[in-house]
Amino acid sequence: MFFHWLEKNPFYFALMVSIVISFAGLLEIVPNFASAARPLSTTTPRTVLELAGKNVYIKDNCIACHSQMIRPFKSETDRYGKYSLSGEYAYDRPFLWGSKRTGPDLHRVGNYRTTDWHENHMLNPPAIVPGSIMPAYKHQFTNVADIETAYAEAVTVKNAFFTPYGPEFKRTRKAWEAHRPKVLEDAKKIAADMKDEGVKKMIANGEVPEIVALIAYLNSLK
Amino acid sequence: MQSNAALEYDYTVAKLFTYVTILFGFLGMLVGTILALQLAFPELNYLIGEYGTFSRLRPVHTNTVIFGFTVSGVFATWYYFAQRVLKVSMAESKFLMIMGKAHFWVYFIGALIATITLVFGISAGKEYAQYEWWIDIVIVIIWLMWGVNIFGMIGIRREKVLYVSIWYYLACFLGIAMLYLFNNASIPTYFMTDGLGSINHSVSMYSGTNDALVQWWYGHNAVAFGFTVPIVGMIYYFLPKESGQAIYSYKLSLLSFWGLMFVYLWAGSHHLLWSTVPDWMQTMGSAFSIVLILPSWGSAINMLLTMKGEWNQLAENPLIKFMVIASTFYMLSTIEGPIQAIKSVNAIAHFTDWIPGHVHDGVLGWVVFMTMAALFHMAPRMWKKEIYSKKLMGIQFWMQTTAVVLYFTSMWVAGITQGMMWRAVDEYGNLVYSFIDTVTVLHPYYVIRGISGVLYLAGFILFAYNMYKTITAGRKLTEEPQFRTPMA
Amino acid sequence: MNPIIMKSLGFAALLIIATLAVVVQMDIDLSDSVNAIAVGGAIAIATITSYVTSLYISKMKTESTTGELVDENWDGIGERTNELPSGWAYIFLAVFFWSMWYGLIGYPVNQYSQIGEYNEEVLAHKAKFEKKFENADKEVLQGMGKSLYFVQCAPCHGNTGDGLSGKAHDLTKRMSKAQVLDVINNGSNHLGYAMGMMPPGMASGQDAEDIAAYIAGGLKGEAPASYAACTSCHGADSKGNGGMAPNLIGYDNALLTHVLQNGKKGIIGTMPSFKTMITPIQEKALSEYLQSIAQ
Amino acid sequence: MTIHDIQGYGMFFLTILLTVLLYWYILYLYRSEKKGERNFEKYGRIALDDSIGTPPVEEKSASEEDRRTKEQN
Repeated sequence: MFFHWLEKNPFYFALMVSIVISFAGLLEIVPNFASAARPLSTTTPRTVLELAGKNVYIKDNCIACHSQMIRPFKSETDRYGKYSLSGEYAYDRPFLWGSKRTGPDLHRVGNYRTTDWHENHMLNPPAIVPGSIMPAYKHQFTNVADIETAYAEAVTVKNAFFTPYGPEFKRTRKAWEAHRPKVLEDAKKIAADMKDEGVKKMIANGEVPEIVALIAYLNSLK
Repeated sequence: MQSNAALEYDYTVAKLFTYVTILFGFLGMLVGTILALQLAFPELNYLIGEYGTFSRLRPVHTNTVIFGFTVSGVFATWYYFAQRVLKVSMAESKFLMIMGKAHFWVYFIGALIATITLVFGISAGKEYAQYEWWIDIVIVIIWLMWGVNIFGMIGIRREKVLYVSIWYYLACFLGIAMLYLFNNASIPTYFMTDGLGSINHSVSMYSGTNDALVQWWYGHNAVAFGFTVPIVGMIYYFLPKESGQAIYSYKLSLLSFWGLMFVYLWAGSHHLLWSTVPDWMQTMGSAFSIVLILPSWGSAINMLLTMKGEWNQLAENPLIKFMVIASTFYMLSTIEGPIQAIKSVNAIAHFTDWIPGHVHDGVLGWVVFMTMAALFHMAPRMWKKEIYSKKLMGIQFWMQTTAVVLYFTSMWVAGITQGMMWRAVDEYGNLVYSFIDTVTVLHPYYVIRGISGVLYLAGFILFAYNMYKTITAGRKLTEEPQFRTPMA
Repeated sequence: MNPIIMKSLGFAALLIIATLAVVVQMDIDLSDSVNAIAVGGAIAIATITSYVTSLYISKMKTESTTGELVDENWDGIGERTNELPSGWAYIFLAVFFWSMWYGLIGYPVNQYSQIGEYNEEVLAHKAKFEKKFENADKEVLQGMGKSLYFVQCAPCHGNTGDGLSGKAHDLTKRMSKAQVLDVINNGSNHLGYAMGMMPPGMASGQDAEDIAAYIAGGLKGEAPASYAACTSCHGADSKGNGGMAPNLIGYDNALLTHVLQNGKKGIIGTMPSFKTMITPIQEKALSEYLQSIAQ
Repeated sequence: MTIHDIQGYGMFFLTILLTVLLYWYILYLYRSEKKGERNFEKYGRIALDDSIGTPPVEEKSASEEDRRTKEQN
């Protein structure tokens, strides 16, 4: 009998278990792959500075408390703006939807918060939002953001997944050196709206503090 | 065939894994308790600079509990009971013995390094899959080493029929292997360029909605194949063995197994309800989550019925108490999950503290209770010593049970409150509460959870102490106890 | 019923009462079907789990081991044949039908759309509220504005509107001296007024100081001579020349609308545009409320 | 026919197939026990009689011989 034989032959038993458990995944995930990866016509890939900010977001694990997924309920669209669309995430690797809102959703935070607000808030959240339980992230004002890795990421997704970055994104160090001033330029624009002297000094030295990259990223969430 | 006379089961590897189970259990719960207290008292975020914030510590907590405590508990019990139900000793194969020891050391050192990377914020950014690409490779190697042992042991077994616990452990092995590989597929950026940037960094193979689907297909089933399947396997061995009662219905256990295998994987998309994944997929995830009650409760009822008419044992043996209450929490957790997966309930429950509450009555009440009971059961047989103190075990039982009840009740109320406050509309049709209102209102519940964390951690320290004293100062046993674990 | 089941149901009841107590205290609307179903789900979890687990646990106490012994004796130990527990079989049926209902009728897989449902929700909301407040009077608008303010504005401007000691614009006053000076020196970005952008350097030195002090003081007393430069655009009464330029004394509807629509950038920092977040009626309400808190 | 249609049909039939298999399995469990071919409940003893000295519930090597003799017949 089929089942009897299955139970006594560990190899075929393992094979059967694998078939049964991969079944749902195959049917649910695979066919939708191509259509879900399509960006909206307005979606653009992030700049290198924003990517660096995304990596700060991951490093300090903002996802532990903040979601980036506005569900289609009136209560959420009133609070956070238009509900999220699949295409808006097409360039997000990894996705950062989060699963817990200890703090508010951030998917469109760029629409209703600005650089100076973030600067004040990251230095001391309860001073801006009384009762806030968010910790301060002072170290982001002194840590240097890794923009080189962010550039490497842009080149990688361009070559591996055809993310539309321009022709100047090449895998060589020379290309990176050529692109670097552009990143610093973006950083300078963000820092111009900030008050922290240390941040301005670092930018002048050709370094991008984590907070500048992070704010660039948060401002790009729209 | 060899003669059985001189042969004995060899618990060397099981012992090693028992030590690290206790170590990682303590660390994971310590960090967890700190996290709980940080939410109630935010000043605690600044104990060790940037490395001590809630956000940085949270993956340390989750990964230490999942990949540290639970997985080493699974390994420890595997190296113990697999020999016994396959009726073959590790000592019979030099190869398996060496592989077993190597498995332990690679695992232990790998786990330590992995934890350190998380503290430094080296993270791939996906929940429960934060480890960067090179740690993933080490994890795959560790997993394969375990696989070698599983199939090696099965290959040289004397018992023809694979006991149902072996089924569950096999499924754990296969399931995690498949899910982990697919979900962690990523490209290291360093090698895609001329050595630009950090060697640690990688980008996910999937993007956006696809990444979310793969991630929660993984995340949900990491719960399935890490927190459910092997623990069910555990209780199917340890409860009958400890009580001397054969499983109430062996057939039901086989049925539940295939049911679990078939249904569990569908349910992953219930983590993505109301998101941008297609509607039909959400509905499927939701519907299958409800069907999932069946195999889960099948196992749990089977366990409770195994103890039918055995009230004496329940009253007198704290180990039986641990296992019965673990089954109870398993039942709670496996009906709570499906109900939270109903779309309307999920609209309230998702993103709130009701979800961590649900997770913790599963993990604290089911996984940790069952693992501790298993280790208590194993200790006298591995070290040939009596359990040091029955009284301590009793105290620990009540402390931890109280802690779990406090945890899930406080998070239950907190979650429902917050979920409803987010939706609340005033007489003008506008939102009533600003976000911060919905945070400050939770303070008392966060304090209760902090207390429950301290209580649970204290109970775990009692457990560790009891184990330590058993190993070092327990009364010597002359022969292996047949069923009930002897304790002083 | 036996004491174990009683105790356990008692616990479930306690949990449910605690939940309901909080819900009532928060003034939650249980006629919202989502809220009602969630509470129903919570009650179901608590009662079903308590009842079923205590039922089985009490079986350990009250029943003896039953089941027929299997004919053959296996290795000296008798075996019992136990059938599948009937309760489990009933759930089997119930859950099966539930999931069929869920996938075919509740949320039919081939036609249900959450965005469609959202659109309906928005329409229903509009029908219920927007019509009702279309021609609301001042008092109602103020009330509405107040509740809106706490959700949308307070995160930056503070609960009292004081701007959190200089971190955002202080809404209880019109402008501080520093703010006025900044505008005079740097001009003002485009708020969308018909008058257009205000150029930098309309006044300088002591003149600018005087103007700033005068405006920050609420335009009380005699205006400095240099203030004439301002009235040409902002009107003789400084109230914005009939909506052509910003009002310098107080917050009127035009000013609020322009700021909410276009955002604002000044010495303190940047305020983003809220045009996607706020409806016209809400704008009116906010303006009424702000006028009530500004002195 | 779009990929979604294929997916829909595929899911429908595969789900039915697996459900049928699961029920067939239940049937098999009961039928083979009723006919006396196998006694599943005795496998529950594996956990209880697990000392290395006690004989296995079903000896592995014996069963292989069993099968070989069956094949010869």
